[in-house]
Amino acid sequence: MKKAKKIINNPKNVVNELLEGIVEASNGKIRIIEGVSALVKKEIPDGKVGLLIGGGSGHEPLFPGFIGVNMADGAACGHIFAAPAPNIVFEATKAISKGNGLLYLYGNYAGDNMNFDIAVEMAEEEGIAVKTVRIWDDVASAPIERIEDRRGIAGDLFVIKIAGGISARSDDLEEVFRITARARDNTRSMGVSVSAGSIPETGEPTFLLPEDEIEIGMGLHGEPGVSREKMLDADPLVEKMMDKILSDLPFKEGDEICLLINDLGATTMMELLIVNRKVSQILRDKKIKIHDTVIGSYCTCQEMAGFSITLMKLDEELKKYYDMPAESLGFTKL
Amino acid sequence: MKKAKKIINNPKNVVNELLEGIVEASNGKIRIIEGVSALVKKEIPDGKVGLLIGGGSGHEPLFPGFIGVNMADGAACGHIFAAPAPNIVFEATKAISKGNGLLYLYGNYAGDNMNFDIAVEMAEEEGIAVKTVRIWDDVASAPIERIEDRRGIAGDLFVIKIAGGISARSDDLEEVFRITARARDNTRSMGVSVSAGSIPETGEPTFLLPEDEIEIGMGLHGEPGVSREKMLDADPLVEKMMDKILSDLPFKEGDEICLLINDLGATTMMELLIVNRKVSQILRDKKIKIHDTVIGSYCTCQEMAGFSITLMKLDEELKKYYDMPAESLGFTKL
Amino acid sequence: MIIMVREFLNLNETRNMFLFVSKYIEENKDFLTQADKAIGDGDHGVGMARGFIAVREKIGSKNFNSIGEILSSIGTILLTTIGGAAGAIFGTLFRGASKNLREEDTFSVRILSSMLNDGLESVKQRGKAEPGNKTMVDSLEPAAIKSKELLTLPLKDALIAVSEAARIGAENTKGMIATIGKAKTLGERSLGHPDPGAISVCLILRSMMEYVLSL
Amino acid sequence: MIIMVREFLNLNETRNMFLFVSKYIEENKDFLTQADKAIGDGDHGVGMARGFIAVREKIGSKNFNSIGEILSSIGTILLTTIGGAAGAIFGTLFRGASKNLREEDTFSVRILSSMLNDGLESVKQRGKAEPGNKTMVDSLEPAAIKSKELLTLPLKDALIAVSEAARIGAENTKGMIATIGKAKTLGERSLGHPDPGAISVCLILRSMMEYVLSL
Ligand SMILES: Nc1ncnc2c1ncn2[C@@H]1O[C@H](COP(=O)(O)OP(=O)(O)O)[C@@H](O)[C@H]1O
Ligand SMILES: Nc1ncnc2c1ncn2[C@@H]1O[C@H](COP(=O)(O)OP(=O)(O)O)[C@@H](O)[C@H]1O
Ligand SMILES: [Mg+2]
Ligand SMILES: [Mg+2]
Ligand SMILES: [Mg+2]
Ligand SMILES: [Mg+2]
Repeated sequence: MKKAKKIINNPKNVVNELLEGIVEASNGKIRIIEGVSALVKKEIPDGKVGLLIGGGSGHEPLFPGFIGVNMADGAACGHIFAAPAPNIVFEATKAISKGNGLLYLYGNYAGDNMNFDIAVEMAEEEGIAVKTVRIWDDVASAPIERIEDRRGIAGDLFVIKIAGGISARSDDLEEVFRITARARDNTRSMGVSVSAGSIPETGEPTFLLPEDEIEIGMGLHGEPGVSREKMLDADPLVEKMMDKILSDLPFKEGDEICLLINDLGATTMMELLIVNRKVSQILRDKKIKIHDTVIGSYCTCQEMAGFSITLMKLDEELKKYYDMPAESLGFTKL
Repeated sequence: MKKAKKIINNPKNVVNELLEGIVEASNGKIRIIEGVSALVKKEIPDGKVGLLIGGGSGHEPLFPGFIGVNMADGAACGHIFAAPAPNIVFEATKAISKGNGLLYLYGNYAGDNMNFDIAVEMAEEEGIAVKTVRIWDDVASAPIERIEDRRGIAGDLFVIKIAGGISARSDDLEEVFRITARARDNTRSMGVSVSAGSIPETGEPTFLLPEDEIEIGMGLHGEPGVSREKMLDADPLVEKMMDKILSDLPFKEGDEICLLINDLGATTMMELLIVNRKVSQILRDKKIKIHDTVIGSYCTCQEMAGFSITLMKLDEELKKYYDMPAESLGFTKL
Repeated sequence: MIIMVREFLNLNETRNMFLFVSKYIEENKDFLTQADKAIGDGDHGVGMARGFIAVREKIGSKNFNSIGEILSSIGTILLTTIGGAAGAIFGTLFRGASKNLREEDTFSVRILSSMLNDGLESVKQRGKAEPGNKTMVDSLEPAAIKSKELLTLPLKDALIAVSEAARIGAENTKGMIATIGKAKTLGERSLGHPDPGAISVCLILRSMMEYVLSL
Repeated sequence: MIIMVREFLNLNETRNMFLFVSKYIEENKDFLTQADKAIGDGDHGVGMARGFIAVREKIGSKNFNSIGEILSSIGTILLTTIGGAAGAIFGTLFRGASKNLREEDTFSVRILSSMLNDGLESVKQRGKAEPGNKTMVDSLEPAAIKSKELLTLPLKDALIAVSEAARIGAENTKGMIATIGKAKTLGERSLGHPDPGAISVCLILRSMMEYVLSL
């Protein structure tokens, strides 16, 4: 088994070192919380509803790269592909809390759910109010009847963008929760992969895929997708994915959406653009209006090759918060 | 030899399809020039000094992804890793020309130099004034005495950013040329690679590197770097690269710079951040001030794994143009 | 050689038993990771080893006042160092196990049974998994149930029986389709592979048994 | 069998000769790409094949009025379809070669020599390469020089000698350190490998020779 060659120091230190790398890039705006792998903004206005995101590491720029202007206030980060332990979440919670409660926003995985829930219990013992939105945008991971069993993938970016916007504007935790939950409810994604990533501590590919096969319905980790098929050309592959995504919400003629074509790690921008060409053609044919298109590496799975397509349906309110400027290491908008 | 699995349609159509993907993502702001692989902005004010960038394809988002607000007006794109033919450059030139001449800005390679030069001759025959700045930021590619033999790598981003700024502000081609050339003269980069990319038409890795070796001084194509060494940890590797970059300009105590950590294709953001941590520590030790840090995939070589470090030294004028907001598919700044 | 029949362990021996468990998990890191690669994200061994190495480092030479204190210390260390589903689940297992053992200063079959059953209850509360979901509960529950029948056996015999129950439980997960955790998206593709967390439960009980046998 | 000694080709034969060259380059696509992989970016064969396939498609059944027109058409097609260094260089080669041949309607040794020498001059002007830089000039220049000595030979013999001179020139690039083009950053690592563009020059001349021999 070919081991991945990575530009790192001790594999055990990757998370701390990457967080330090973000702090260095932040021009003094972000700090690390001593002793735990969490980053928070240095200046958070009193009374602001705190927006805490987080999850396993290895998906950068997701999550810690989305701290910034009109984005998240902090991120609790676990080891590679492992949800953050509750104490990490709790320390970040205390650092962000400005008297008006916090929204926890993260991907819907057993590990994240349990660890964040333990942190909620700890926060409540300290008198800090917490509401939670779990992101479950991956249409491939469970049928719509069991939407709460779906996992969170690249739709994270759009939901965080909306949550960052509303939490900068409203000091009402209920409202922040409500609008963020609606962004989540309006977001659908699906991913595919053509080759695996690896975790630094083992260096081994997290799965093996024959040379002529593609994994359909891939998530953000090494866990396999929902099916394997013979490798397809970009256009028929996109058609297949779009069928599943569009019929799920469903997205309909006249809808207005934001579109994300997300690289899962090692897929080239060239490929993403070829994918976007077809996605956009399909949307035009269906008379679905694209309000904004985002293309690049936002939610990754180490050096996994593959991509995902995300659509978020807008309404007037969501559009208002989406259109707010934002600035962070991983996502910036004029 | 393991062939790369890419999400494309016919390998011969990748360039046209990726350009269409950019047009689709531009929300009506960018068009393709019928019959040639060039993109231009739809609305360019009369009298604007045109900024035309370009080069081989396969480096996305470089070049066509840097067309936008306070960025380039158009991009002439060649086949994968091949400079654009002169007629492509010429057609883009005519589309952009608004009466005040054009600046051609591209990486310093034999192929680009010759093809753009032929286009200059064609433009001049049509009465369009053209000035050229060739970017040669790669310190590894030739000694400083032969700086004009150096190739252009990820420093392209910063030079394009400055040129986009000044060309939006000044209608004097000479001034646009002068300031862009200064940005170029103040920019230094160096890259390394741990595994090769491939061009879609062959699917084969453009070079073979033993499992335990790293190519030092890597450019943006398959052409090898300047030396091969045993694989290093991130920190000593960064020290080595920074030694070479810092001593070249040289960058000195009190200087203020912009910093780019660029992924060459398949390197994870995790690794880039670990690299940034060390780069920033070294700069702090040398008392060189970081004005802004950019980290991500900007100038790539298909799915090559590796990264480059770029420093651009600022002065008051360069800083003014760097700090202008900018928006494009590949680079956005508040 | 006459094998001494131990009815209980004192506090230091109990601590040492868990230090032995820690080494055992650490040695099986790759094995657990491979199991997680088959149906999960390939990090279970990495996480479990990280947690149990931290246990060894932090309680290696510490003195405790009760069995409950040992278990809750281990639980907190696992909870704060493993992360992921395993951190919450195995942390909760040990913390839950400690619940009724704050006054106990010897480890016996009765304690073993209390620990397994209270731990099981906490795990189910936290993770909402039931037997058949293909999780560590499928290994833990049969062990916990079995332990209630063994209260009159010598400690080593009880541990042999309990760890055999856990092993069979883990073995049975091969025939289950995962409906909880990272394996659940696989559907039928998870068939034929055992659940990594269930294997960890086996390893913990098996190494406890080996420790007691070695006394 | 008696081999006819051809002193010249008419316009259609000249066009067909270059169609034969095109097929020859196309067939050697992988070979040229491998050569470029060794010291360049691995696309030389892809580009040359793209250009010469376009030549075949565009002039396959076209009638021309002069040798110069054939050459300049080919040059423009190469210039606009290959891209990269090769597009500029081989496009310039054919366009330059056409310069003094606008009035000629037969292809002879004199024309061959005019074409090679004018083409060489244009290439040098465009690319500033001199012999020894490890480029196609190292193959083209010896061929061009040689051609001047052969004006009295039959066309086939002249093409044999000229393509041999180009072959030796290309062979000699193995011993050179590249100082121009994508290979120049390699320094000494470029030693031992021939220049891909120089090989292309050989292939063009060799296939011209084969075509004439086949008549
Ligand atoms: N809700 C749950 N209840 C009980 N055990 C669970 C639950 N979710 C996951 N597990 C256990 O956790 C194991 C996976 O642990 P690990 O791989 O370390 O975490 P992650 O799934 O976060 O990568 C599974 O094999 C399963 O036994
Ligand atoms: N300045 C130059 N003068 C003459 N030939 C050149 C020059 N630069 C490059 N070449 C030729 O071009 C060849 C490379 O062509 P190709 O690989 O197609 O283009 P690129 O270098 O742009 O990838 C080299 O082998 C060399 O013979
Ligand atoms: Mg995990
Ligand atoms: Mg090339
Ligand atoms: Mg796991
Ligand atoms: Mg080449």
